[in-house]
Amino acid sequence: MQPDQPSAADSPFEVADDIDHEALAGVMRVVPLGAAVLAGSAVALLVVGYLLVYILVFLPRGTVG
Amino acid sequence: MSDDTRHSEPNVLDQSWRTWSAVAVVGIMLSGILLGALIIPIVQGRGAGLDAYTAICRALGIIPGSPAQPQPSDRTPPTPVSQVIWTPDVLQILARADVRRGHEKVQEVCVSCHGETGVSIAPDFPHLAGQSGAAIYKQLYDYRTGSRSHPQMTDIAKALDESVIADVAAYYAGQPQRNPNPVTLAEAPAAIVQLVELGDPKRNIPPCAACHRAGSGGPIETPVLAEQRQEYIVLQLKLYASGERRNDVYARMRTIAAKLTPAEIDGLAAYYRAGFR
Amino acid sequence: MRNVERLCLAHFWVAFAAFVVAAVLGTWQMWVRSPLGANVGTPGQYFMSVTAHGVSMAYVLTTFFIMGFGYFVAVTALNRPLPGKAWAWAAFWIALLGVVVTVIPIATGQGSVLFTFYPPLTASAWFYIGLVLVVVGSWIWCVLMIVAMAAWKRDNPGRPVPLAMFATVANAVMWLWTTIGVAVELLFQVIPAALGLVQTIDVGLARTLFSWTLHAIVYFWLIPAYIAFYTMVPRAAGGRLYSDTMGRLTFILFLIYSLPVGMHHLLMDPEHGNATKFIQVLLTAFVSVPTLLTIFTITASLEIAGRLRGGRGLFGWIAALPWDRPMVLATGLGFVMLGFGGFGGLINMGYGMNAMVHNTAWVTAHFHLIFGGSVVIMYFAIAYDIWPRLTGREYASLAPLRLQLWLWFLGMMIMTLPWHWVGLQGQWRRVANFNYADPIIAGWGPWVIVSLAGGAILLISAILFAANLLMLHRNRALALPRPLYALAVHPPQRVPAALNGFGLWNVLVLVLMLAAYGYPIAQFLIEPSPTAIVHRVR
Amino acid sequence: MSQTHPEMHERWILGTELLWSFGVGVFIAAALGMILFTALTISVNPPSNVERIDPKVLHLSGEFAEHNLGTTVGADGSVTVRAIATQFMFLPRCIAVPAKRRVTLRFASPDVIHGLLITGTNVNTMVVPGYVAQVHTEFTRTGDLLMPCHEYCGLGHSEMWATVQVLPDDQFKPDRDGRISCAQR
Repeated sequence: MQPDQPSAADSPFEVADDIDHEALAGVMRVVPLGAAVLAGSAVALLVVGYLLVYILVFLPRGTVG
Repeated sequence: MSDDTRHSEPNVLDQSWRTWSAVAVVGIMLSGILLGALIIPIVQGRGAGLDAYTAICRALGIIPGSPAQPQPSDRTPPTPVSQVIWTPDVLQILARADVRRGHEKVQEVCVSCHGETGVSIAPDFPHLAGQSGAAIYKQLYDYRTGSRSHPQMTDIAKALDESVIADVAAYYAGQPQRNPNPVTLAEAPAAIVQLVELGDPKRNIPPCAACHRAGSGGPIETPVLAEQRQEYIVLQLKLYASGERRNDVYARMRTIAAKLTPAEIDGLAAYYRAGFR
Repeated sequence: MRNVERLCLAHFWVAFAAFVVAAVLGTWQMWVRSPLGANVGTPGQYFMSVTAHGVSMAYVLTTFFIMGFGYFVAVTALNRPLPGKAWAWAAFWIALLGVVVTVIPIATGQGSVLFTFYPPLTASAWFYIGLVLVVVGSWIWCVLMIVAMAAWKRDNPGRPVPLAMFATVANAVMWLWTTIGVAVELLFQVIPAALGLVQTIDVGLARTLFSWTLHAIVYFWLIPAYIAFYTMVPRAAGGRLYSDTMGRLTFILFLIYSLPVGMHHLLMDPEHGNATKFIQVLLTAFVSVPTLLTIFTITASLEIAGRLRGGRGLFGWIAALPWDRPMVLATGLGFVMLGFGGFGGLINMGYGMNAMVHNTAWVTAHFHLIFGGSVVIMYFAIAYDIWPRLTGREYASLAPLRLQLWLWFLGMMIMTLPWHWVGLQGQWRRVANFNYADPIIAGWGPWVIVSLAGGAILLISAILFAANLLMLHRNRALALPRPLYALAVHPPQRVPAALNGFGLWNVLVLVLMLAAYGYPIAQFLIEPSPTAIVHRVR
Repeated sequence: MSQTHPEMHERWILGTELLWSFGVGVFIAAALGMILFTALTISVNPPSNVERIDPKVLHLSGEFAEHNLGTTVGADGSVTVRAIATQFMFLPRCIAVPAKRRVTLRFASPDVIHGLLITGTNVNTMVVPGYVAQVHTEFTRTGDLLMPCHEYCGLGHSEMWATVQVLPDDQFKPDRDGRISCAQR
């Protein structure tokens, strides 16, 4: 590759990937469910953890102001 | 592509982005201000018996105090330990001191005990060669105000007029020290080196070097200890330990000296007498 | 590749050299403060090391990596030569000169004020002048990125800017905004004091100006990792990016909400009242939105890849993912650390709850997990992914790369989880030697040793990382460079101007900064705080 | 959702993202809600007291002069602790406080930035030269606690700590003029 000559491998638009359109459409019928459950439960865990630490660890140490 | 997106011109699509994002951002900011600057202070102020205006001013930091608690009052007369205050103009006086004028006053007053070049003639008179100018300035000032007393020094310091103190301090600060190469000095006992470099966490003693080594960023008035007379250091540490000498601000040295054992006091005095920095 | 390989490699090697040195220092510090290294090293050496560790990791590794990666993205994503390459080299040499000028005072003990410098403690002027040079170099990089995108948009009217470049320019714009704070503090307060022109300093104003920079700078470091999440991970996993629009929105939200929240570092400071502290805590809550959007969007993208590779059922796609590829493995490990680190951050920003953890090992654990963990592991993954392009060589095997990533993950978890526990018990920060005889501190001893073990693993991983990259230079030639950037499920044909540029968002940032920082800074101009005498560290 | 309507498909994707954003909104509301609730009901705040004091003449002033430091109990029963954070020690080095009673702690620094926390409690503040740092709290457990300086203040930073004795009510006996210091154990 000489310099200053764009290579086919670089431009994002021309680089099609080998994903078959039908397979993608099939997958897209289900997709965000798994992600939503996984990410959702992780985030819910964070919030519950935050509230538990706030009530069980922070407040018993005495008010602050 | 279905119809509606192809017909929605970019600027129409764009307009909705502009309005919605501006509304959201400004809305979140206003709710923050409303809650933080108004609702919380007022509700808390009511609990602490403060009117809304006072509570809001306290929350904004315009007047001291917490919006949720009464502010303690205080009526204690000032009885300071040392009158010396390090203000920019005091530091300017020290920086622009006239060494020649200082030298004349030294020859007239100080040379009989502290020597021409700051090497004292007797064991319990301190060497002043290469001492920190700020340290000499503070001690002379403390003698004048009575924060520190000494049979001869109190009268001498009172006799000096204000402007020449900085010059005397600058003259002695300029006198050279031996600065021996630490490698050539005799081996100092490990316990003493430990005290100087690491201090003693168990007895809450900070390292001596944390303040007394040049450039440690410690208090301004910290004296240089290197090549000081051994007997003088021992005497001063004992005076601090007994509380007889009280002109150290916030009892820094009184607290530390009280914790040192006599063996450590002698060891430290010998360590610095040898010329370690 | 337009011959920017040398430019990118130069930046990366400076970044990773500083990284390995800092990793060694970090492990030495863990040893010195543990019961095993009770009487090792003096406070002078320890705080010199802490300063060097902080400056290398937070200013050198990050700035040089971000600049190098920015040039790479500008060339490959925009598919055109880099405008002003001479300026890019000038910026590199200025920044490198800055690093040298900063390291000299640190090494001679005249810079032991730590990387977050605590006026009135004042280091040698050269320490600060060096850092200013590094920032000036990064400013030149920012201008180059903005010019590159503008040039591309001129040549491609109406087409959406590639997401990777859009995010890089968002990072550059945010960096220009946030460096105003530290630049004003250094040029008008700290450097005059260090040069001896003034004897006093307004500490309240200095801390408030530094807080202006202190939070957005961590997002300056973090955005390259998110660029990898959005534009490289879906391709590496063999899937598509779930939503390109959400990607643009995430980087815009980072630009807007990372700037007006810096005062959550000053919640325990006496120079501000509760009103401004609460406003910035509320805004800080919104700075978690882009991260939470990213977690969902990238997990969905990985789900697409996993299902395309035959993953079945609710979570079958997880096992089906190509975990043997470094980029995918790093993302998984990075998300776990992001979870723990994010939880730590959630507690830190708890308004009153900050009193429980401020300046304890809990905070140290938070930023080691998020920056040291998920961001730096993505720096590794990005480096591994683009090194073949830069050097024209191919990896013999991906095993050592995966081993390095796993070691970094394990080391970081082992080091930081105990810190949460002892942090809650009150272990405070930046201690050269603990008094393990004290009953409260004695209980921490074993946990500090566990953290030391984690530190040792991290050191091994850091050295292995440098080795992996070095060995690549001698492998066989690269056949065909793998395509790098991911395609979205629906590649955007046309994007509203608001999602293709930063005019609107700069206006909103100005509004937010005036509302959030206007009063806190104005109060010092109306009534300056009583000045404190400068304490010089020489 | 057959693939003949990809555009509706994209709108559907943005719909899921909107749903997720709604979840994020609930997440933020929960976090801020707890903060707001405790702030409004039991006044839980970070320390808030913007009170300027000149660090250069601190040791001359009445309130923070050396003899006035320590714990004092006012006529109205209010307990106030005054302490100095200076390079490399706190004065007083041991602070006596009552358990389960409101205590106001006031700190000032004559030189550089310090900071302090009391282990196991919510007392935590920076001590910035130029300002009086004030924290109101209640100590819920008795015993000896550690009060280290947790902000880098120089080479002696690691050795800068004090002790706090939280005394039960029957042992918390102020003398005639309302002052009390640590019991020597």
